[in-house]
Amino acid sequence: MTDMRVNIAGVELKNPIVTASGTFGFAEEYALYTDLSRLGGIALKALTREPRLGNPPVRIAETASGVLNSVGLQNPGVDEFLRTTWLRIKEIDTVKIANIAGACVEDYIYVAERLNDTGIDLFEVNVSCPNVKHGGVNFGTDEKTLRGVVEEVKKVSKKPLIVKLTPNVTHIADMAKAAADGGADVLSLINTITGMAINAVTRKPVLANVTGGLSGPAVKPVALRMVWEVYRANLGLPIIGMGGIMTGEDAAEFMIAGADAVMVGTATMRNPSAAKEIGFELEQFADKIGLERIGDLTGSLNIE
Amino acid sequence: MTDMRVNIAGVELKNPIVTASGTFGFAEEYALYTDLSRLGGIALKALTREPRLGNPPVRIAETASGVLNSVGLQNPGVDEFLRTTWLRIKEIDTVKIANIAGACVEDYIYVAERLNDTGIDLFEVNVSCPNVKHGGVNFGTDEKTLRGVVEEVKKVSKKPLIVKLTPNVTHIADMAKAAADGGADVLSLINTITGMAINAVTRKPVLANVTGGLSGPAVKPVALRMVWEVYRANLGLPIIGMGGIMTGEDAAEFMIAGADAVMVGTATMRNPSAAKEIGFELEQFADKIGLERIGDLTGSLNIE
Amino acid sequence: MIKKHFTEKVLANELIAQNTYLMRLTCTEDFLRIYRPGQFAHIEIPHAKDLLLRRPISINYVDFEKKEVHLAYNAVGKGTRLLSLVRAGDMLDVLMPLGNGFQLAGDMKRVWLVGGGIGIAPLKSLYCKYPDREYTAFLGYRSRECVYEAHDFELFAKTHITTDDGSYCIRGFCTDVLRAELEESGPPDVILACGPHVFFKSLAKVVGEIPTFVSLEQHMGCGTGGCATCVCKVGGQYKKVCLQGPVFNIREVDSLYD
Amino acid sequence: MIKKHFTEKVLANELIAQNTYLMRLTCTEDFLRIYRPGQFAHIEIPHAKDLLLRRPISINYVDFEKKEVHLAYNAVGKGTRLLSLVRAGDMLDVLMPLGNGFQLAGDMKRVWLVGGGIGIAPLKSLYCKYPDREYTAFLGYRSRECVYEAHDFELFAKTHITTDDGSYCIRGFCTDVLRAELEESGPPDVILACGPHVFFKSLAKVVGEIPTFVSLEQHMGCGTGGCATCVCKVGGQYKKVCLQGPVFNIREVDSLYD
Ligand SMILES: Cc1cc2nc3c(=O)[nH]c(=O)nc-3n(C[C@H](O)[C@H](O)[C@H](O)COP(=O)(O)OP(=O)(O)OC[C@H]3O[C@@H](n4cnc5c(N)ncnc54)[C@H](O)[C@@H]3O)c2cc1C
Ligand SMILES: Cc1cc2nc3c(=O)[nH]c(=O)nc-3n(C[C@H](O)[C@H](O)[C@H](O)COP(=O)(O)OP(=O)(O)OC[C@H]3O[C@@H](n4cnc5c(N)ncnc54)[C@H](O)[C@@H]3O)c2cc1C
Ligand SMILES: Cc1cc2nc3c(=O)[nH]c(=O)nc-3n(C[C@H](O)[C@H](O)[C@H](O)COP(=O)(O)O)c2cc1C
Ligand SMILES: Cc1cc2nc3c(=O)[nH]c(=O)nc-3n(C[C@H](O)[C@H](O)[C@H](O)COP(=O)(O)O)c2cc1C
Ligand code: FES
Ligand code: FES
Repeated sequence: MTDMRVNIAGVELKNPIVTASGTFGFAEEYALYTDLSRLGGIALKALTREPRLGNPPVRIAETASGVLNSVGLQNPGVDEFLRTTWLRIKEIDTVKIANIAGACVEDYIYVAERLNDTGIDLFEVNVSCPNVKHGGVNFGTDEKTLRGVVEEVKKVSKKPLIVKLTPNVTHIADMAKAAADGGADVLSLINTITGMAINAVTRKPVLANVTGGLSGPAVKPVALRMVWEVYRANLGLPIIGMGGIMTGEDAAEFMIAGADAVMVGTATMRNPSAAKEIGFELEQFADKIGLERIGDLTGSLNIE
Repeated sequence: MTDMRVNIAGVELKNPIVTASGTFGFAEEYALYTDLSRLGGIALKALTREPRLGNPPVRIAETASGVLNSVGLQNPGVDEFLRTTWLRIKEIDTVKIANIAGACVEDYIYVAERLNDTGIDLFEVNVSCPNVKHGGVNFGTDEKTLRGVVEEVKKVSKKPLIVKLTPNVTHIADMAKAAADGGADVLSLINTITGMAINAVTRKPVLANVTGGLSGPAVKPVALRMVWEVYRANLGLPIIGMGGIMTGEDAAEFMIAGADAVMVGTATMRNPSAAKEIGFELEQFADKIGLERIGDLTGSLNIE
Repeated sequence: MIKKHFTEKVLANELIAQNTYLMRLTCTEDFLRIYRPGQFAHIEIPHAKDLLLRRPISINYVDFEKKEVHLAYNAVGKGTRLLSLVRAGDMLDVLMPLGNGFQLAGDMKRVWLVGGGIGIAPLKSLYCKYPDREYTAFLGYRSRECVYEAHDFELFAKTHITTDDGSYCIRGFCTDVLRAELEESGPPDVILACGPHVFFKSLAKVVGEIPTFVSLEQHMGCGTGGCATCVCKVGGQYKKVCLQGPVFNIREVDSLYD
Repeated sequence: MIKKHFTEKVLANELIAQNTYLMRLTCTEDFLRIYRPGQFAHIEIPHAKDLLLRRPISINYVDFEKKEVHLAYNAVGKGTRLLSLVRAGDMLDVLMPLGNGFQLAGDMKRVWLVGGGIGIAPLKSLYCKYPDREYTAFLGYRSRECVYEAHDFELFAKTHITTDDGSYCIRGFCTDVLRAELEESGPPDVILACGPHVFFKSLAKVVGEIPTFVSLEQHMGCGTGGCATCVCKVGGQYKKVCLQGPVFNIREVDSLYD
C-alpha cells in the first residue's frame, strides 16, 4: 500500500488530489455527490473584498476536449462568506484552501487578513486578474507586478501562500521565480489559457464576455510542459499541477513532471465525484507499480 | 455563387484555404490524394540554409483533440530543394509559399535570396526558432529580436513577406506590431503552442525531444482569440489565421475573427484531402448565407 | 445521502416529430421519491470524449409504475445529434433530478400550462405528480411536422394548439390564445411556462398579477451548483439556473422586463 | 490517378488470440492492382474525434478472389482498443496500401520469414503475392495464449514456432532457432523480418551477409509523407517509415548496430 499523504508547505494532505478553485463551488454543493473527506483538499471559489456580480451569461462554451469559461469571479465577498457559507463548511475533514482575488494589492490584503484567523489551511493567490491601478495589466503577466503583490500579501498572511500562475506568458519559469522571490511558499499552475469561441452562423462570440479561459484535456500538454519548466527552475518550492486532469494516470503524469500535488477542475463538471475517483485511480496506479510514497513520483521524469 | 478569391499582399488566391507549412511536405506527396490546383495556396515545409537532420524520433504524440510534434525543421536545405523538388512542383497551379527558418539572421537572408528569383509567390518567415547568436532566445518571443529579423529579411526580399507568429507569448498584438514595424506585409498565426506528453508507466516523455508543438482542434480557441487580438490591433496588414481548422465552418470562424485567409495543418494528417474539402465546405457555407465575396466575412464578428 | 448520479439503461429512443426524439430511461426508487415536475436530467454524451459537457434535458414525464423517465429533445447540435443515435439497451450516465422544479401550492387548482416548441416537454410532467388539478394547456408549435405529444395533453387538459404557419390547428402564437382565454374565462391560479426567450417576453406582457413561473435555459457546466456558469439575472443577482432554477417567478427575471 | 483513400466495410472483427484481433475489410480493384506484401493500412479510429491520428496496421493477408483485406492487431492503447469494438457492417476510413513493402527479386527462391509477436502478421501476406517460393517461417510468440495464425504458415512454409515461456512448441526465441537452422541448412536467398526492436537487434547479430529486410515501426502522423514525423535513422539520414519504409535493409538501420 502506497502512502498517499503529501506535505505542502507544512500542511499535510491525505492524498495529492485537490479540487481546483472555481469548479467546486464552496464544496457544500458536492456533499451530495462525493465523500468530501476522501479528498486531499478543496480550493474554494475565488473570494474578493466586495461581493462581485460576475460576467453576464453566456459564461461557458464547449470546445474540442476543452471548456471556455468567463464566470468573472462571481462571489458574495469575503465578509458575507465568513458570515454564512464558512460556518457550514468549516468542519469538512480535509484541507481547505481559500482562493484570493482582487483588483489592487489592498483588495488581496483585505481578504487575506479577514481569513487569517479562520480554519483555512492555505491561501491561494489568484493573479490572473487585471490590476485596475496599473492600467489593467494582469497581475500575473508582469514579473515586477507579480513579485510586488506576492510580497505584500505575504507580509500579512498567517497561512502558507500558494501563488497560482497564469499560463498566458512567454516564460513561465520567470514568473515562477518572481513569485518565489516575492515570498511564495507554494506554486500552483496552470490557470486557464485565454481563448474564444465564435458561432459562425450568428457571427457572434459564444461567450457574452467575448473571451474566456480554456481548461480541460485540451490544455494538458501545455500544463505539463509548464509544470516541468517550473520544476526544472529549481526554486525549492512545492508545486501543485493542474490542467486537464481526468484520470489517475493524468495525475501521475503531472507528478512525474514535478508536481507535489494536483488539482482537478473541469473533470468535476463532467463527473461531480471525479476528484475522489481520480484519487482512487492514482492510488491503484501507485500500488501497481509498488510505490512506497506517492511523493516518490514527483519529478521522476526520466529524460536520459 | 460567392466569389471565393482573396488578395493577400497583391497575390491572388483562388480561395482562402492554404495548406500549413510542415504538414503538407513539399506538396508533391499529395498529388495522389487531392487536386492541388483546387487549393488557395500551399505553404511548403520550412527551408533552411544548410540541410537539417531534424530531431530524433519519436517525433509525434497524440493528445486530447491535439497533436504534439517535434520534427525540428528536417529539410534538405534550400540549395538541394531548388535543384530537385522545386523542379517537380513549380508548375503546380496554385500560390506557393516558401516557409523560411534559420538560426541567425544571415540564415534567413541566405534562403530568401536563393528563392528571390523563383516562381515562389510569398515568403513566410518562421520565427519560432531559437536564435543561436542571441543565447537561444526564440526569434518570435522578443519584440526587438523579431523586428530585427523581419527588417533584415525584408531588405533583401523580392516577394511579399508573411511573418508567422508564435503563440508562446504574453501579448500577441505586441509581437504583431513588432513584425509590422519591421516591414511585414502579412501576418500568419498561430504556430504551435509548446507542450509535452508523458508516459506515466515508463515515466518518460513520449517525444524524444521532450517538448513539442501542440496543434489541432485543442488549440483552436487560443488561435481564434489571438487572430482577433491581432485584428483589433488595426495594423493594416492582412492576416492568415490557423490552428485546429477541421471544417469549413472552422475556417469561417477564423475569417469572422479577422483572417483574410486561413491555413490547414493537422487536419491533413487525418485526411490528406482535408484542405480541398474544407474549401468546398467554406464555399457551401458562404453560398448558403448568400455572401457576395468570401472576404466579406473578414472581421465581421458582431460583439455589440 | 440522496443519490443523484446514475447509470441508467435506455429503453427506447425514437423520432416523434421533425427532429424531435423521445427517450425512455430506467430510473431508481431514490429518483422517484424526490422527483418534482420541471426538474431536469444532465446527460453525459456517450463515447464522445471531445465533448466534455453534459447536456441538460427537462424531464418530460415520469412513469411511476414502470419506473421510467421520459425525455423529449430536439437534435440541434453536436451533443443532441449524438444522443439521437443512442440505441435501446445502451447505458447513459445521468445526473437527475436536478433543479428546483415547479411547485404547486395545494390551493392552486386552476393551472395553465404554456409551452412553446421543445419547451412544451417539461409541462407534461405536471400531471404525473399533480393529477388532481384543472389544467388548461396552450401549446405553440412551429408547424404541423413539429407537433409532438399534443394528444397526451388533451387527455388531462383543455388544450389549445397553435402553429406559427397555421399548418395545424390555430395559426399564430399560443400567447395570443392565452390572452383571449384570459378575457373569456378569467385568470387561473397559476401559470407555468416554458419556451424560448421571445415567448417569455410576450408572456410577460400578458400575465399581469397572475402567479407565473417560467423554466429558463442557460448554457451549463456542472449542473450541480459548483461552477457558477449557468446564471441568469433574477432580481438583480446572477442566479444559478441549475440549482436555484430552472424555474423562476416571471416577474423576477430581469431580462424579460428591460 | 491511383486512389489510396477509401471507405471500406468491415466484414468481421474477431478475437483470434489473447488481445489479438483479426479484421476483414472489403477492398477495391484499385487496391488489388497495386498491393505489395509488407504494405500497411492507415486507419481512422471511427467516432473518436479526440483521437486525431490514424493508426498504422500492416496488411496481414489479401484475398484476391473475395476482394478482402485482413488485418491482425493487438489492442494495446486507446485507438486499437476502440478498433476492437468495431462491428461487422461498420464502415472504416482507410488509406491503403501505404509504404514500400517487401520486394522479392525473381531469383530469391529460398525465403525465410522471421516474425516476433504481432510482427508475424505482415509476413503471412508474402504467400498471397509470391506463392511460388520455398518458405521457412520462424515465429516467436510470448506464450500459448498469444499464438495466432501459426497453422496458416504451416500450410505454405516449413514452420518453427517458439514461445518465450515454452508453453507452446519450443521454449526460447525464434532467432535462436534461426541460428541453428542456418548452421544446419545453410543461408536462404533472403530473410524478411518483422517484430520489436530487441528482436531485430538479435537478428542483426545472426544474419551476416544474407540479404535481410526488416519492417520498422514508428509513431506516425499523416502516413503519406507530408509531416516527416515517422522517421527512423537509416544510413545516417532520418527516413520516413511511411513512405521510404516500412521495409528497410537491416544493415542500413543505424539503431540496430550501435
Ligand atoms: C434546464 C434546461 C432544460 C432543457 N430541456 C430541454 C428539453 O427538454 N429538450 C430539449 O430539446 N432541449 C432542452 N434544453 C436545451 C438543451 O440543453 C440544448 O438544446 C442542448 O444542450 C444543446 O446541445 P447540443 O450538443 O445539441 O448543441 P451544441 O451547440 O453542440 O452545444 C454546445 C454547448 O452549448 C450548450 N447549449 C447549446 N444550446 C443550449 C441551450 N438552448 N440551452 C442550454 N445550453 C445550450 C450545450 O449544452 C453545450 O454545452 C434544456 C436546457 C436547459 C438549461
Ligand atoms: C508500419 C506499421 C505497421 C504496423 N502494423 C501493425 C500490425 O499489423 N498489428 C499491430 O497490432 N500493430 C501494428 N503496428 C503498431 C500499431 O500501429 C500501434 O500498436 C498502434 O498505433 C497503437 O495505437 P493505440 O491507439 O492502441 O495506442 P495509443 O497509445 O493510444 O497510441 C498513441 C499514439 O502512439 C502511436 N503508437 C503507439 N504505439 C505505436 C507503435 N508501436 N508503432 C507506431 N505507432 C505507435 C499511435 O499510432 C498513436 O498515434 C504497426 C505500426 C507501424 C508503424
Ligand atoms: C468554471 C471555472 C471557474 C474557475 N474559476 C477559478 C477561480 O475562481 N479562481 C482560480 O484561481 N481559478 C479558476 N479556474 C481555473 C481552475 O481552477 C483551473 O486552474 C483550470 O480550470 C485548469 O484545470 P482543469 O483543466 O482541471 O479545469 C476556473 C476554471 C473553471 C473551468
Ligand atoms: C508536423 C508538423 C510540422 C510543422 N512544421 C512547421 C514548419 O516547418 N514551419 C512552420 O512555420 N510551421 C510548422 N508547423 C505548424 C503549422 O504550420 C501550424 O502553424 C500549426 O500546426 C497550427 O495549425 P493546425 O492546428 O491546423 O495544425 C508544423 C505543424 C505540424 C503539426
Ligand atoms: S452549471 Fe455549474 S453552477 Fe450551474
Ligand atoms: S507519417 Fe507523415 S511523413 Fe510519415
